[in-house]
Amino acid sequence: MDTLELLRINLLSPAVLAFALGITATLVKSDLKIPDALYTTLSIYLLLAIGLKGGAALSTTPFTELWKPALATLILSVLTPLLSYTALRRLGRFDVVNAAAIAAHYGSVSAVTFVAATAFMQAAQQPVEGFLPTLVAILEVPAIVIALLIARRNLGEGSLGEALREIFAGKSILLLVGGSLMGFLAGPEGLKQIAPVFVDPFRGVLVLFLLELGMVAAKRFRDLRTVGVFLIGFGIVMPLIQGALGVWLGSLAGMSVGGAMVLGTMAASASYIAAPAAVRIALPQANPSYYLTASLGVTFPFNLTLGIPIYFALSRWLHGGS
Amino acid sequence: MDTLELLRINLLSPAVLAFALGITATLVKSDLKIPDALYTTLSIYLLLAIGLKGGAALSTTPFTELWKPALATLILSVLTPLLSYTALRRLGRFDVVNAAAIAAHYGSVSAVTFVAATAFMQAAQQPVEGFLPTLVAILEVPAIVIALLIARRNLGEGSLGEALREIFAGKSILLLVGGSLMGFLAGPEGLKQIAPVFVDPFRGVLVLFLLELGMVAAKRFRDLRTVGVFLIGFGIVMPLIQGALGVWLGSLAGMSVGGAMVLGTMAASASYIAAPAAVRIALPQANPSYYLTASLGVTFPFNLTLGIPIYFALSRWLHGGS
Amino acid sequence: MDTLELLRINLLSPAVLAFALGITATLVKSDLKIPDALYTTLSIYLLLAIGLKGGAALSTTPFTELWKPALATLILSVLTPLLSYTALRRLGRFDVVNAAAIAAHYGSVSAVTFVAATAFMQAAQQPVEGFLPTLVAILEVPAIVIALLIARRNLGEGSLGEALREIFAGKSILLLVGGSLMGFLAGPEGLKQIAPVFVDPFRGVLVLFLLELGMVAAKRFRDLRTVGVFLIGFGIVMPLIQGALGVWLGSLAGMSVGGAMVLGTMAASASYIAAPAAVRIALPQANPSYYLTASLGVTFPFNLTLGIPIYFALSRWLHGGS
Amino acid sequence: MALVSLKLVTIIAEGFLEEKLVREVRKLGAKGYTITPARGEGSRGVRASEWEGNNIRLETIVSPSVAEKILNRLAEVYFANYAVIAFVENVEVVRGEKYT
Amino acid sequence: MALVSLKLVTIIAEGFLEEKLVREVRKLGAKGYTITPARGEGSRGVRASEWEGNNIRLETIVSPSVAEKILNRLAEVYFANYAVIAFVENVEVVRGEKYT
Amino acid sequence: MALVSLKLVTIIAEGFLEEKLVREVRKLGAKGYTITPARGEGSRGVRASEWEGNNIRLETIVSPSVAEKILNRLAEVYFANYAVIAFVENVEVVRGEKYT
Ligand SMILES: Nc1ncnc2c1ncn2[C@@H]1O[C@H](COP(=O)(O)O)[C@@H](O)[C@H]1O
Ligand SMILES: Nc1ncnc2c1ncn2[C@@H]1O[C@H](COP(=O)(O)O)[C@@H](O)[C@H]1O
Ligand SMILES: Nc1ncnc2c1ncn2[C@@H]1O[C@H](COP(=O)(O)O)[C@@H](O)[C@H]1O
Ligand code: NA
Ligand code: NA
Ligand code: NA
Repeated sequence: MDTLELLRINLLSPAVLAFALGITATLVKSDLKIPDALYTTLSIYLLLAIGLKGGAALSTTPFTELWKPALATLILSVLTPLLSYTALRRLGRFDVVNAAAIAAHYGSVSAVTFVAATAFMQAAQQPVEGFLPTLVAILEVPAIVIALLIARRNLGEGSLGEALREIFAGKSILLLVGGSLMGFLAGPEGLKQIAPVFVDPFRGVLVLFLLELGMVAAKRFRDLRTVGVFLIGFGIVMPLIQGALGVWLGSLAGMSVGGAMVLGTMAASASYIAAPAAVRIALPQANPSYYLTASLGVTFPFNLTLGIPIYFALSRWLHGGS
Repeated sequence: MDTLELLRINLLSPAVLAFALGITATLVKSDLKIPDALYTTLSIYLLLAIGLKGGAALSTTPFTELWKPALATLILSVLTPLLSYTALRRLGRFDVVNAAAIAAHYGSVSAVTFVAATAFMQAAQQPVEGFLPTLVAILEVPAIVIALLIARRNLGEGSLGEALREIFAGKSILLLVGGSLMGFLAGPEGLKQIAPVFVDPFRGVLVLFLLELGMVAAKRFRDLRTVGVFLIGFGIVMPLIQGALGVWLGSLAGMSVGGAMVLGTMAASASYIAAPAAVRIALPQANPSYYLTASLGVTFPFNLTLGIPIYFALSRWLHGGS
Repeated sequence: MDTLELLRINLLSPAVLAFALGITATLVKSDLKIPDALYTTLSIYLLLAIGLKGGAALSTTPFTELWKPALATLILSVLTPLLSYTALRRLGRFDVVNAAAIAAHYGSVSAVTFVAATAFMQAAQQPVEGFLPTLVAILEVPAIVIALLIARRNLGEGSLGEALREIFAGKSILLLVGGSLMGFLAGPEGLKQIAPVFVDPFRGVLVLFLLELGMVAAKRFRDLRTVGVFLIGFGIVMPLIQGALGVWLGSLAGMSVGGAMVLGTMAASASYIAAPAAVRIALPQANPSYYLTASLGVTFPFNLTLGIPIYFALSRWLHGGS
Repeated sequence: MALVSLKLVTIIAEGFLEEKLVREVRKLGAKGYTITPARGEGSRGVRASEWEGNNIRLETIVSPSVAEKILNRLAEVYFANYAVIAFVENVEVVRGEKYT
Repeated sequence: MALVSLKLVTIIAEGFLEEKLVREVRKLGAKGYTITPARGEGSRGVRASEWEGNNIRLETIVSPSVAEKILNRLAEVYFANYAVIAFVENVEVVRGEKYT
Repeated sequence: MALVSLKLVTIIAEGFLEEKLVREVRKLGAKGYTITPARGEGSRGVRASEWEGNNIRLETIVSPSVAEKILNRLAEVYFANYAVIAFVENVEVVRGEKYT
């Protein structure tokens, strides 16, 4: 399968098509509305399911297999927010607060992009490490903390304590970490009992989620003009850089073609659940138009459509594949 | 299986029983309430799932097999609203606006009746053409447009443009057509990935939907006295005429026993999602009591319980069966 | 498997872990919120699914097998509210209204506890009678009626009529009894059609439900101080007594190890859907802090974690097992 | 535009009272009502309503005399045993006859 | 704290009018609006809105002249064919300039 | 029926402020509050709240002095960085002592 074929497979996957349908719905001003309760339910479901699967896999993974990928992930979680922050300050001339706010998003992970990447790997029949969901939890938190620390160092005070509490008690981390613990304790045996809800329908649920995300992303498109050309470019180039970094570190850590690809996608993705919540508390002065438009209106669609096959091609190339 | 046996199978199907339970809940004034968000979610699900399945089937159907049934459907979509309009004006003495409003509903299709018909075919182990859901989309739109055109021709002006935009961008058509496109592009391979959500639970979800529809239909019963005897009779006789027409045209077009039966049911059914929305925009003067009570309070229960086995018996008879 | 091992299996089941996660979420003041619509949907689903399964099983159960367990259940439904009422009045010194209100809850059944017990039996690979869900419906109603009758006899008047209507038309009984009828009429054949919704995902859905119940129970913890030590003790001791009674009567009625255990758990559990609704109508003067805190904050967590393995051990012992 | 002065009565109550309250205000002369979902806290502690859905916020535009009757009825029957509050405001409407 | 007196216009209408009404009030000079979901009954019987979601309750704080324009517009275009009511109250706000 | 005049303070704010605002009004003397879900637009553009649920509409019936304190506190701490508006109305209630 060459890269073009991969691109075709990805663009014609139900998930990406649902995203396109969501965008269309907003552009033609359809009265289609995903109920808030459904959106919240889907978020809870996805985060819990990711956690459960990761935890169950973890319970059968020897530590010797895990520590290198975990370390690579930790390194990514430190490097990527610093990289973003520097680029935004130096090249983009953003002020401290907004640069830190955006960096928190790009350092962290988008759970849906992660899921889309693993669904793509399944469709391309490429096996991946079972413990990958655990890495999501490792990558999500530190990046946000680091970005907030930067802002705080530069600004003087700020309620960092509350922000940290908010991040850890925030539903996103709570479900991810809680789900992982549940999966770890219940083990593969326990997971099997609830597989008809938390495993089998996973990719189908993703379709509903992306329908909604398409609608939301399309609303962001209107703000593209406001945020300026630099941020749009940033939203495309930075994922490529961080994605390459992720794939490379993953490969160094001995991960498989598929695993390194997913780690790269995680690094490339920008959070839009945990990070906005934390930033809103710790840096209320930051302008949400910047960080939401960049992460949702630019980076998310880019990763979903082009990024995912690119990171895969890269991983195959780094692993000496075709 | 004779007609009585078919009737029994249909009346004791989980879907029809759920409808009866919903009616009961309203009659005994239960505090049971289906949350709005659930109702909306179920609608989105059903429309999208119908589209996806139809589209995936379409992608493997040669055009030579498709064009005759599609033409039969188009003919139905022109004939049935004219038939209804004429009957309502001549025999029912309705004014132009209300006659056109009701005709729009009876020309169009009820997605749930369609689903109930296919579920019944599954239970009766009667195979049907895979592309049937595509015909729903073909049948749904033109009938509404024609009915609105009639009203407009008779009334002078009216915001037909906006009404048309509303119909096409309306969630009902958007999900049906969008889902069909998604299914067509993703193909059977793509559908298989999301089958645990969009294929396997289909009939179970129908049960929840019919529980709610039973409650809504029972509320309509109170208005039966207001709408008059003519409209009640119309709500039973017109489906029989349109259903027979549908079965006959389907058989002429070379469709199977099951396929002609489902096409007949579609023709016999009256819309209550797309049509009310369009009529409310284009003909706000029309009285919703008439069109909602007839389609939901009379025709829907009739088709669900008696109509479906009747159309099947008719189709078997036309195909020379027992 | 000894009792400790059973305890371990139960505490590490996905359901109990989800309950713990819900408690944690409330204790760390997470912003996690289960949408009301989801909670209502899950309730409707669980009650309907319990009914459907029970009804389908009933349709193939000879009456000779059923009547003894049904009689045992009826006896329980009379004994347990009287027992609770007497203990609350004599030992707890509660007034008539509050004693009757609490007794209504402890006489009735908690559907979720019932489901957790059957899930545990599945995990412990212990077969149970298929008609058990039918017994839930038998046990739920009379206890509430009896408790309300006691209050009424002692108080003089009171709108008992309305309360009775409320109980029978209340969504809880309506779905349970309606679902049973549906299952009975549709039979195992009909149930199979909707199994991907109403059978397979059952245990997975329970996880979502318990996540929410954990959050609610934890909120009740705050009121533990208000309700006093007696009620807390009552919330632990009374389930043990009623549970033992249930297991014993079930065994006498010839039920299997698993069946007697589940009947015991039903007897031990305290309602928090049907009973609160009925009590709020018939005894509005009763203080909800008492009955909700006891049933949700004490008895439910106790049964879920310790009670279930205890009743199982008891049942095995009574059946002469290890 | 001739505006008419009327009373807007707002009742906040536990959800399971919905049907009862609607019947009451209708019987006392209200020609219509609007309900929005709500949640809240007051002087009462836990309520059963947590289990039967949350609070509701019922609004009805009525004549001053009907407003008084509604408040009286609430005070008589509901304030003691249920979680209910009510307040009255002056509002101006078009088509005053629609409400009386 | 300097409080400024303004008008609060509340419109209750069938849900499918949401986009239209928002456009109208914006065009007539409202600087913002708030919508809450609602349900209700009035003098009209069944409405299509049962099928397109329920009612909405739209509030907007505006100057007295804008309030009058909104009521006029509603009376002209909407009252006849749609299930809509509207009422006006006096409210006091901080930062009066935000609304005019 | 003896009616008492009090102030109804309505705050419309992005949803994630809910806990904070409830704590504030309680601390400043409110004896209860009611929240309804809401959505809306004002002078601010995008808000994080789109991702954390929508707006809320918080109502509390208080004495005039508490109403003033609440508005002051909002002006001091919230108006600058958050999407929040507030307004005050006169309402009449039964059982005036419940609110003060
Ligand atoms: N001071 C207040 N301001 C606004 N709403 C209140 C107030 N007090 C009570 N409520 C509402 O009325 C409901 C019942 O109040 P209570 O009977 O005091 O528990 C509460 O759940 C709140 O929604
Ligand atoms: N007197 C009233 N008080 C409060 N709300 C009303 C009143 N009359 C009508 N409404 C609301 O306005 C909507 C439309 O009213 P109508 O056009 O009379 O059917 C109803 O669905 C109610 O939500
Ligand atoms: N003039 C207004 N009338 C009613 N609600 C408003 C108005 N302006 C703002 N709002 C509400 O207050 C929220 C915050 O306003 P803002 O800070 O201006 O974005 C908006 O989302 C609206 O829900
Ligand atoms: Na990232
Ligand atoms: Na039709
Ligand atoms: Na019990």
